[in-house]
Amino acid sequence: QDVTLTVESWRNDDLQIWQETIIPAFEAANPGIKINFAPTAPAEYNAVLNSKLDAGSAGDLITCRPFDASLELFNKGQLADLTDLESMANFSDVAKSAWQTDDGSATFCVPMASVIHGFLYNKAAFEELGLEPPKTVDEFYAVLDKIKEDGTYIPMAMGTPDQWEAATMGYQNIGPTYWKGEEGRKALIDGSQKLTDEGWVEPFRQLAKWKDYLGDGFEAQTYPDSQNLFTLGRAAIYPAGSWEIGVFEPQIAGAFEMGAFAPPIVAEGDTCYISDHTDIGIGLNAASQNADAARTFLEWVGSDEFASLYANALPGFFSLNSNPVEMENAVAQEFVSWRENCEPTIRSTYQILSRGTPNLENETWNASANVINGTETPEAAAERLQEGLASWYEPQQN
Amino acid sequence: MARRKGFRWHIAVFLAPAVLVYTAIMIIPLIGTLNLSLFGKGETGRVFVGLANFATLFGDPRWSAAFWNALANNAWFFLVHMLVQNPVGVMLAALLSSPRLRMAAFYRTAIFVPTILSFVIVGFVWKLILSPIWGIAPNMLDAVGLKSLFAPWLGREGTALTTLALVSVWQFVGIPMMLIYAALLSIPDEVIEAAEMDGVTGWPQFWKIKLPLILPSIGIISVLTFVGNFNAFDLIYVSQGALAGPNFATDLLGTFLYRTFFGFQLQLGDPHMGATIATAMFGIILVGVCIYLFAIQTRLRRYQF
Amino acid sequence: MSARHSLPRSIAAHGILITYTLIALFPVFVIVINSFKSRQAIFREPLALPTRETFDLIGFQTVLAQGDFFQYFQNSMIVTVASLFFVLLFGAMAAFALSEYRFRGNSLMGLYLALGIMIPIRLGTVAILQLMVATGLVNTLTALVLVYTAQGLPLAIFILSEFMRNVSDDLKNAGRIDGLSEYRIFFRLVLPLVRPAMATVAVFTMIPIWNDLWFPLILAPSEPTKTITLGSQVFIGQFVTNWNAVLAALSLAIVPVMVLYLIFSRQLIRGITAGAVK
Amino acid sequence: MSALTLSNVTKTFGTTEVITGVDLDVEPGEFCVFVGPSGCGKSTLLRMIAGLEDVTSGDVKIDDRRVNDVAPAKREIAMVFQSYALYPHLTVRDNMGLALKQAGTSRADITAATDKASAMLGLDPLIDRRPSELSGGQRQRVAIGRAIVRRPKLFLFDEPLSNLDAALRVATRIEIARLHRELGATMIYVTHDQVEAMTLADKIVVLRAGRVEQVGPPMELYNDPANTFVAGFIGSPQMNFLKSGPLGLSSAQMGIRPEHLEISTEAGQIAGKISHVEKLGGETLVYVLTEDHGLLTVRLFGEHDYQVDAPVWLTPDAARAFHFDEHGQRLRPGESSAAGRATP
Amino acid sequence: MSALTLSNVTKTFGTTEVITGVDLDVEPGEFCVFVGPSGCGKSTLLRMIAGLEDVTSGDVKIDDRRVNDVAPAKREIAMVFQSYALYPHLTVRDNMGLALKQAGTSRADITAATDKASAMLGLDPLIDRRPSELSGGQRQRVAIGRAIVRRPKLFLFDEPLSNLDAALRVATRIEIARLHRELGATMIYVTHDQVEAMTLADKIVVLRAGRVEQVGPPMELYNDPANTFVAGFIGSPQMNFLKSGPLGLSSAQMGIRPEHLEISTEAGQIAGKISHVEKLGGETLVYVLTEDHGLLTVRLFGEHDYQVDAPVWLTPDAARAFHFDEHGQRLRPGESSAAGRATP
Ligand SMILES: Nc1ncnc2c1ncn2[C@@H]1O[C@H](COP(=O)(O)OP(=O)(O)OP(=O)(O)O)[C@@H](O)[C@H]1O
Ligand SMILES: Nc1ncnc2c1ncn2[C@@H]1O[C@H](COP(=O)(O)OP(=O)(O)OP(=O)(O)O)[C@@H](O)[C@H]1O
Ligand SMILES: [Mg+2]
Ligand SMILES: [Mg+2]
Repeated sequence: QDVTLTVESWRNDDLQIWQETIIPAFEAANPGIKINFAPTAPAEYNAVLNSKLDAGSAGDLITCRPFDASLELFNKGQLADLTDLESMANFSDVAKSAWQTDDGSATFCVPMASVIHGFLYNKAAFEELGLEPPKTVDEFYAVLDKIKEDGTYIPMAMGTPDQWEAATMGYQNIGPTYWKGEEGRKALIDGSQKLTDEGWVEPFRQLAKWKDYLGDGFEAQTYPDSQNLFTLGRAAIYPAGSWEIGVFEPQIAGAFEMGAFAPPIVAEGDTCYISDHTDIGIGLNAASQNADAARTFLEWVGSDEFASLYANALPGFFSLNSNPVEMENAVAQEFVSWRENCEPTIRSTYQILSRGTPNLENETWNASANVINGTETPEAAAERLQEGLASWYEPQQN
Repeated sequence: MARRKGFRWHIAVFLAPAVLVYTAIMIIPLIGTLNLSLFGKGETGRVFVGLANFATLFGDPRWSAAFWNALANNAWFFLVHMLVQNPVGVMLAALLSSPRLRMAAFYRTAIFVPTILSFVIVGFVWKLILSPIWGIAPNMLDAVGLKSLFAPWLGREGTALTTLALVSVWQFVGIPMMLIYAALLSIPDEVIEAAEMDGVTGWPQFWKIKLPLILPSIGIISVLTFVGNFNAFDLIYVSQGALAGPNFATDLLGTFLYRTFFGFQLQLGDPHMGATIATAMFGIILVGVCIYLFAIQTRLRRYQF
Repeated sequence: MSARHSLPRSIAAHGILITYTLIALFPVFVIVINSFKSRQAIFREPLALPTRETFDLIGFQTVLAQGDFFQYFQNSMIVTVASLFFVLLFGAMAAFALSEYRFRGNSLMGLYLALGIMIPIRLGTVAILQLMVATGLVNTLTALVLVYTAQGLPLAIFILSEFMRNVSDDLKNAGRIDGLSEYRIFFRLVLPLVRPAMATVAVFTMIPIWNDLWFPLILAPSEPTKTITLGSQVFIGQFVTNWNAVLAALSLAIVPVMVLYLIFSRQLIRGITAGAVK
Repeated sequence: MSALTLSNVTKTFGTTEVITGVDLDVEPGEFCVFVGPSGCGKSTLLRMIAGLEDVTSGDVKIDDRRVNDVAPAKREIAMVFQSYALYPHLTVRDNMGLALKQAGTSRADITAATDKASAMLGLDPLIDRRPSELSGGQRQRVAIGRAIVRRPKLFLFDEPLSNLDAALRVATRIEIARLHRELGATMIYVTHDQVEAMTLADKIVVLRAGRVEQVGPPMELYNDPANTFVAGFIGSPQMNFLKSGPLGLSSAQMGIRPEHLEISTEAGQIAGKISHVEKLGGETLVYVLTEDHGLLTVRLFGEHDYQVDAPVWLTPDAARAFHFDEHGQRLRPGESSAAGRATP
Repeated sequence: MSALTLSNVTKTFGTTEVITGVDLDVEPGEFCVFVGPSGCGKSTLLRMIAGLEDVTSGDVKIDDRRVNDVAPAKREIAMVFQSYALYPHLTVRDNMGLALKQAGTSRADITAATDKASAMLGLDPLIDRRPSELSGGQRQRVAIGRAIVRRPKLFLFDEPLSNLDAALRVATRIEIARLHRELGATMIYVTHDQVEAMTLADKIVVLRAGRVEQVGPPMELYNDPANTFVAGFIGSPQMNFLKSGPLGLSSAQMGIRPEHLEISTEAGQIAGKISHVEKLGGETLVYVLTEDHGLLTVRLFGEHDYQVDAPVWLTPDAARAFHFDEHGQRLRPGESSAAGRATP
């Protein structure tokens, strides 16, 4: 008797890859277990998943958002403890941290992938204008100024109405350089730094400067608009996450070559920091009737085979498996290569700090967009975030 | 109608199916949910907190600021509908109902088409039209030399809400139109003919004869608009996201509620505060509807034709 | 031309109506032309008609390749039509009781039945889902029909009872004297006479049902019970939305609603010409 | 046993008392006609009998059973409404057949019954039309058809013939009389038409302002009215009321019907001047303006030529005069009530 | 000049031809009455004159101006609808005053005009009610009031008195006649009432099935009908039609009015048996069943007693008989048209 496992996911984008690559590979190796990948539109995923779990109609396998969203499910007893899964050994503690209890005693999702922030650029445009990818902040602005002067290209493709672009691809992209990655993030968590400290305000100041380099009407430029501006060759630089690689390549369809550069450092010789953010894991519905089969599948997800399949099918989603994965995509290789000499960190707001209301992550979206729009000064925005955080987060209350 | 002794079974029979389905599938679940507003999250699950959640909502400056912001936006959203959607709907219906208007069916159908569209499409197409980048609107303004009038309306705090309200008007104007149209058609021909003989034609005819006769329908439309607007959510959600940007300028009670109840991005859903907001919204709407039901509806005269 | 029609007035009327029709249809036109264009072309020149280079059926191809859209159509259709039937039937019955009889608690009952339009039913999702799990209705169309019936009732009752108040008492009385039971009076006299209102309510009820994403997602997401709107959502991704496919799917999805709408609106006209006499 | 009994029935709309205590007894099989000025409450009374209007106080009994709280459908009545109240969405045939269909009558019987009614009322060519496609008179006929098709115990007619032309009116009137005889049904009939009232009624009820003024067989009301109101109301053209003073009578007023005033160009009791003349074909009405009594009407059989403004003299037929006191109540000298009766 | 001219006017509803070519000329100030059986097209014709119904073909001219395409409001007419068509949301006063208000008449003038009309129609106590609170007759009066308040050039009345009681009917009829004289307005009037038609009309138009059968002054139609239809339609009770054969006449049919049939219990020309007797007070109708001619009506002045089923003999007054050919057309022997005229 075959068992069918249903996978809940927000990754509509991956439907084809699952159907064509991942599921056949698993089913071939594990006869008797069928997989049904049932993605939901991402915006609704959390709400739908929670409702289904509460009512008891959710699928067997649950794609895990990082940190609190999943932790909450685990605490409610809706995600099973996977600490004893053999393949957990394949992941570093950092990789697992996104799906662990705060004390690290229990792990409840198998890490699948992380994403890295940086900047994509249009190589053809750079060549045309005789530009080199910038290393330092000064160079970065110099390049932007040149592009702007020339006028052929929009210097940078980004809009503010979706807000998360500004926060994720702006603030979280360049920020670690200023708050010194993990060091700053941990300090914030233990209360020894405040959001009004220089390291946290400076990224906002930088963002405020970006305003001049964005396209006309960026206030109403949506995320797809930005993507299109870049892929259609109208913008030269695109503040990005690595996930865009797989999205952009077919869209550019060879019209120009894409390059990537890491977030610029303040001065030559500084340590570079990158956001290498744990993004996707997969866990087991505690109420699943097919727990054994599901565990079999989860073991496989933790395997090298899966890591390689997934990372290559989805360039830009980097495996968290400790065993390095061979990647074919050049731009993806570029991103991953930063891991070698830069300090990685995860997005500052994700762990613990977004547990209360107001929610620091959402506030940061809003603040980043406001700062770029010029409707709020960096200092005021930082002040507001700090106040909001301190209103519920004890370590920040003294 | 004669008063009749005994239990009138047919009333029960007429009411039963609706009341049963509605109670079982709508009221009980909703009461269960609204009930959550009296509870909070404790160490061991749910604890009774009385009205503490309401105290938070109205007392905590963060919560209350967000709430009042949403409420004020909502009021404006409603006002735009009342001032634009309903008059336009009534006007269109009045035009459509003029006797022997050719192509009336075509107009009626065409004007109703936006109402049929899903929010996803409406959000997409208007963002596309108003986009400063791909801009149909800027190009069209450019064509008539008015490019300078263009602004990224959806992205500016001052204009985003009004723009969306107008998009919503565009989408839903078919509803008042249809209701008024049905009401206008039920006015007997002879009464209209008598008015024509009396020299009451055109606009005066509309004001003096038709409008008083369709007033109850206009009342209904107003209350439906009110309820619909104070529950509005989807259009904002698909076009501006759950954070209702820019800077919450388009936040309505509905988006505020959704965000709180179901959570958004890293924000976890908080059913208790969500239910609290829902209860507050429900209270606001209930007050509005009661005003209509008990103060206005009973005063509107209805005429049997 | 006739006595009751002045040329300038009808020109003005047509002028206004045509203007508004253009406003109403222009965005729809944009959708339709763009659903036949390649992705680049959509964004490069959204207003242009598809040309030889930009013409692209990729959206429709994707849609048809990505699932059994015929099945989705069918599901949507079944759910919509069945819900509509129950909403109209139960709603009209309750509206009749409220508008025709004076009984104790009439206004309260009216208010109770109107509560539903004041709270978004989504809030009751978990309880509804639990109910459906308990009764084994998850992943059946029945679950959707039940929910939509409950959801549509308050509005239907609200509007219909208003219209039913306009039905001449003499007429109902004539029926009573003819020995018609209250049920017959409702089915044979009142229902036919409020047909325009029924058609209007049908249209209002139908649209949110057809376009709803939430309950299909929660109650019946399985492949055999997917609705067309849910099916279209597959193309809305996290970082990229396949607008070609979304536009194509949703454009296709408009067609059946349009047809339903046209049917009801015909009905509306017929209902009217047959009605309204002293 | 009574087919219908009203005991002190009243009706109030808001604060307006429309029916102020009506008592009435209708025998089974009787044809009872309500007459009275417009707005006096005839329709309201009929609607109360039908159960369509609440009875404010008093009792309505049908077949000796109190029906105040019985539903109209349970009263076994048929009614023709003044506003017709046709079912706008049904054809003429279905309008007529609905009640029978409801009663479970077989298809064939329904068709037979509706065919018969439609033939009788001249509705055959219209049988498949809807009410909106009918003329006023045609609608009225359908309403009549709908009532008679059912043959219930009690018929209520509210001005059923007011929109019909003379010929059809006579025909339908005769048909209703026949129906009445054949079915032995009790009928309550509201009309403004003197001829209908006089010819159809077994009993006429004269109403004024929600009150019964007099009840009796037509010729009794005609020949023996209780007061000026009834005297003036029954008989057309209206009775002439003369001031008694100038005539040297002891009563306050004298009533004399237009046909009992003799007109002469030479001499007579009352001098006057012709005001105008109405020629109706078979009869002629002469209006004479007199100094003492105002305008008096004279009714002459046949066609007559009179010059307007010509002086004339009128002589009332004293034997046929009615006398009233100052409150309008009839003064009856002995058995004088038979005085107005003529022999062939 | 003509106040109203219809030239070959036709009207078709769908495929039904309802008015089949009507020609008519109405002089300014004339009172023109339309009569005809129910459904013959009277209301339709009136509505076409008013501009409420499109003219399928032909011309409608008011004051010699072709108005086929002129809006009703521009035709300067007032109309009383058969179904009243009151504004349900306005009080009686406002119903009557709306047209004046629309025309910009001053408040005081409006009040004066409505007060006058309401006094005339006995509507004073009802002036602030709405139509739904009025009786049928009261509504009809409001509709009349609404028309006369405006005093337009052309009045159209569609059975304006059908729901009024006899007294009010006479009063309103006289009031309309006075209005007609005073205003010199042209009036077109539809009625089923013989008395109204005969007394009000300067000219009667007899319609049958959408066609004009005869036009003329009332007494002309009465005394000189063109055919059996008009002869039967004008005059009530209807003319008796006798088969000529048994009477030994050369025509196909002979018509004799009920008042010109002599009845005798002893002897006469036609033997028959009394079928029933209707006593109307001032007159008596005797229905006699004859073997050769079916049921004949005899009209007698005054009150008479006859035994039902008694054998009687009838004798037509030959001088007053009408003769018709087999198509129902009148056969006029020389100037015999005056034969029916009696002298006082
Ligand atoms: N809308 C319509 N469609 C079809 N036939 C119609 C329509 N209106 C009227 N008729 C028909 O036209 C004919 C004339 O109608 P009209 O109302 O003019 O009659 P009328 O002479 O006024 O009769 P009445 O005296 O009964 O009021 C009738 O036979 C009627 O059935
Ligand atoms: N709903 C109501 N509210 C207030 N008054 C009313 C209402 N209905 C009727 N009336 C009044 O009651 C009185 C009697 O009305 P009813 O209809 O019985 O008169 P009617 O005798 O039938 O008159 P008609 O001969 O004119 O039809 C009238 O004066 C009328 O104005
Ligand atoms: Mg009445
Ligand atoms: Mg008519």
